[in-house]
Amino acid sequence: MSALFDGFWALLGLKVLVSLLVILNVALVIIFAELKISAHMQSRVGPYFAGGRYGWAQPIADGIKFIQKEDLVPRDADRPVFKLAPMVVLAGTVAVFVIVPFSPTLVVRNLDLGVFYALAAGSIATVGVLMAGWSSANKYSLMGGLRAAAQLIAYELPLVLAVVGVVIHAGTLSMSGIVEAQAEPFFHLGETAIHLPYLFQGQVIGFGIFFIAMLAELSRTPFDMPIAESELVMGYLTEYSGIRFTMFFLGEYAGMFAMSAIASSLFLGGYYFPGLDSATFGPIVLMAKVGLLVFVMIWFRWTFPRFREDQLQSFAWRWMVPLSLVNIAVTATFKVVF
Amino acid sequence: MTAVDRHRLSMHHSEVQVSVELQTPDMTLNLGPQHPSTHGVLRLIARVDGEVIEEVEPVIGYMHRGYEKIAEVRTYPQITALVNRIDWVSGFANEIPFMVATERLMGLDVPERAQYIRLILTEMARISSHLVFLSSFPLELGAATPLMHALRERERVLDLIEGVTGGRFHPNFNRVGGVKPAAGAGSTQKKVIQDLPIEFLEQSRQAMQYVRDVCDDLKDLVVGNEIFMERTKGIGIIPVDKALAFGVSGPNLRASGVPFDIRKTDDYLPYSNFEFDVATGENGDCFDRYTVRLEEVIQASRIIDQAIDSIPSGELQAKVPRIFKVPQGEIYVRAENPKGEMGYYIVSEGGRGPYRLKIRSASFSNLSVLPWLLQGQLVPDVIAILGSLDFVLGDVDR
Amino acid sequence: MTPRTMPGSGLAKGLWLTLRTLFSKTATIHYPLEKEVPVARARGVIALDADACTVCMLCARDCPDWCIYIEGHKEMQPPAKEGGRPRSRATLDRFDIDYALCMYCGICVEVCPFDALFWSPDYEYSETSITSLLHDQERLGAWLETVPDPPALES
Amino acid sequence: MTANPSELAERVAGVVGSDRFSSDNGTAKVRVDSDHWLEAHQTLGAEMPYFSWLSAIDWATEVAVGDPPESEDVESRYEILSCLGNVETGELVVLSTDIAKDDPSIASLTDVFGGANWHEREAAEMMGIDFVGHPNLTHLYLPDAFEGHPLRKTFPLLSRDVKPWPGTVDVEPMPDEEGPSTENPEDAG
Repeated sequence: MSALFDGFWALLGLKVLVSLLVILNVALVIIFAELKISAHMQSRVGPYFAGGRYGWAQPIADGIKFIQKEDLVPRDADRPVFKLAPMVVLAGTVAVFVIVPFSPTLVVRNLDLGVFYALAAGSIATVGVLMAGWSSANKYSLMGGLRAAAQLIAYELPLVLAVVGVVIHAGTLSMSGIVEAQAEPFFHLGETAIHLPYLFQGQVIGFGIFFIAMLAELSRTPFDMPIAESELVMGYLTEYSGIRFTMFFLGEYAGMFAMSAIASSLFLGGYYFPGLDSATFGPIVLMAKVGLLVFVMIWFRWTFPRFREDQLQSFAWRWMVPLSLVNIAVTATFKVVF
Repeated sequence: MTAVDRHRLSMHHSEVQVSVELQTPDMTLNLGPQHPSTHGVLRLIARVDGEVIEEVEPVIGYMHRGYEKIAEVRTYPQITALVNRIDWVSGFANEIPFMVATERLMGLDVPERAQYIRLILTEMARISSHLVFLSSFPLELGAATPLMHALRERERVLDLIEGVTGGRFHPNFNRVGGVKPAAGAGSTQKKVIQDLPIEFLEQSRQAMQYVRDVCDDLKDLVVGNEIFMERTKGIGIIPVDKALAFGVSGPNLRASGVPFDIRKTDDYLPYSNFEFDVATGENGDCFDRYTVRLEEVIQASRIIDQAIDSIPSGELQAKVPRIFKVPQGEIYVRAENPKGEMGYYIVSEGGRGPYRLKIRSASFSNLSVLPWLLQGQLVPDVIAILGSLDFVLGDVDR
Repeated sequence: MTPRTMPGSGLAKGLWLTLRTLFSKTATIHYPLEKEVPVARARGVIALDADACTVCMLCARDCPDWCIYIEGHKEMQPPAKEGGRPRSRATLDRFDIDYALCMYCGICVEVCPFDALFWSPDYEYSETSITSLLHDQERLGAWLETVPDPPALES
Repeated sequence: MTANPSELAERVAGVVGSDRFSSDNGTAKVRVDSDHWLEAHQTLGAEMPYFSWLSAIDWATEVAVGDPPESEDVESRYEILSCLGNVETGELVVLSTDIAKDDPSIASLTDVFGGANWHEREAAEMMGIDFVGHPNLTHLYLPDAFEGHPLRKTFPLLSRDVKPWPGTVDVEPMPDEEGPSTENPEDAG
């Protein structure tokens, strides 16, 4: 036994278990936040009874309900693909967390190519969505899956290009490196060192593009066309039920967490906050920043209607891509000049 | 020219070649009868090329209740209870043309106070119906919040309607000759003349203010929203000549720029006593259909405010026997309902019930333009167009 | 046409509105805990005053849905005055309203010439079985105490 | 305000070339020959482009449901009605024609008014009228397999047959006074 615990595999197992628990619990919290915030934005109260007070146990109760439901697979579905799809989505989302630095030391794996890895792993989920849409043997699912694929292609590019500005600034592709670079004082105002995250170091446009592209990647309103319940019933999720639906559901919210964590690290200084010890308060600082971004995403969702698929495409190619290229050019120029 | 040809013509040359090379067999997409956006049980059989609609065939009748047949075995008072179930979102307004038609056949003079009460409640029904549209249309486009904001204020209006009539959706408050009379001939105090309850006028005034406030909110939340404009401007344009030939009426027609309002042209209720504007659009697209209804809510609240100020006192009922027969004759009376022109063609052969009752409902004609309108549109636009026509399946199928 | 505004200002207005609503009071009424009092005229359920009923069948006959079931028989009663003729009186055996069919139009209440039927605003009588929606004479009579007094009127 | 209905009826009758018009109860109604049905609409369409509705009446002396007509000399026929209007003046006129019961067919208006499509389909399935030239005269409301034409007066209303009218279960009349009627007013009229 002890040999096992000392081993590499045991440590890995422990890391995976803890990360999974943390990620899924945070996803539940985000689900609950969405329920409550959306309700109050509509003068409702939302969940109220589950768990005794404020309905805090609602996501858990929902989860238990979903698990009890029958796991239906359509007769004409491509069974292996259909069954695999939710796992791909969840796995792809969870995989992103490998490189998210919660504090200078609390990181699963500080990869040198962290940013590259994160963007690559983040798009695995979309493959899962396409799998779900294709395998369901349902026209609505198929259209939802195709929309998701088109959306991925359109928005992966500005997403990557927006990050390039930050990478140029930091001079590294490592996530921890980028956060550390933001912890360096930007300039000195007399005696005091002024720390600024990249958002305020001229990456406003970069952050804007990244955030919008992130919404599109996550299929959040105003870019939720792959689900678009008023058009495509439930899009690629139409045929899913029970535990597999839950996995998609958790995956969506874990994805929000993951992308927000990346955005926080890249643009908002990650675990670093001036005056707070990163080693101790790092995770809290990061979670606060993630919370802020998640709130904005929820806020957008419950305020805006959705775009049309072709409008989204033209928005991506006509505005986002050129803008992000301009952003790179400007950033690079400044980097060279100063 | 088929829809595909039209679509192709509108494309650039290089695009044409691509689409020819990628010619794929068309897919039949079944929207409904169980679909989140069909407002009940409308079914659209659409032949789609990708997301472009080539041809669409609406299938209705899932809610056909055969009111025209049932009306032949019902008495006039019983039909009153039926007709407010045709367009259940504005139940009260449905009763008016039927009542007016019956009264004209019988040659009755309705007391002025009853007419004012009818008018106030009709406009309240209009507000509640339009608020449902104003809130559910953004929902079709993916915005859920306007729904709750508008329904919150609609609840006040429904409470007022319920306070007077006893029913939120199905008031059944009009009687031939006026509004609900003293029930029965008994002497018990529990059944009294159903005049307006106390404080109704004051509460209405307050509710109208809330309604105008929520209209301002909707202007911020929906009309001014760039994404909403992007989704609705230039989408689903109904030109005037098509609208007329298909019998499109009400706000849908006015959105196309025709200032046709039966409240102004006919005299079924004393609308000529009040000042109000007929809201019209310019382009006849989904955006105009939204803003026209938004403006109509504000105008309706204006009418109600004026009616509250000037409501006369007096009788609520003309003298009508409990069991009555309607003289022989034929009549068509139409009214400006929230959805459009609602009319009843009554053929009376002197019985207690009509010999034939033709119900001209607005949604039926408004919806009949769909096969023409949806050709060449995208699937997401289909949803937007469907929503913007503001139909109720009960009003389509009757 | 609306005047040209700054791009994004429409989005910002909407965001501001939802944010404002987020921190304002909710409109929800917590139903089982607190109950909205229905208006006095609300057509919730029909109450029967069986003593006033003369089995005249007017309600059952005018009902558009034929959802009222009445049975009665004639009883001979002792004469009111000494030496008078014995009177016959109709007695109610059965008075059922099938709320699964009822469309709450209120015609029966209106046509009743002896004030035996009343509207009560009570609404909490949903059932898990459709047959339980058939309210018999006793159950209809029990609703009588929920009938409100006539409210004041605007004149 | 709407024009005087009698003047309107007279004017429209002049336009469509008919001398039978009425304006009872304020409803302007012009009768045309069934041969001129399409032509009348084409002519009037220029002046009254708003197509409100189209329907039919089954005039019959013997009816399966409801009350028979009071006047006994009713000629057995189908009457087709259509309602046209002008949205600028608010004028409204009902055109009507008769077709024989043994050959219930008439020209379709779908070429003149697109909106006639659904109205004619409705009249066709409900009354069994054949609209010649209609592109798609299939059932609109009813299932495809439905037989019969429900709005014909000969078509019984099943719900009234399967359940007895509650008024027939009645108390005996009071002695010395007339008890409540046991007669169904819907049968008797």
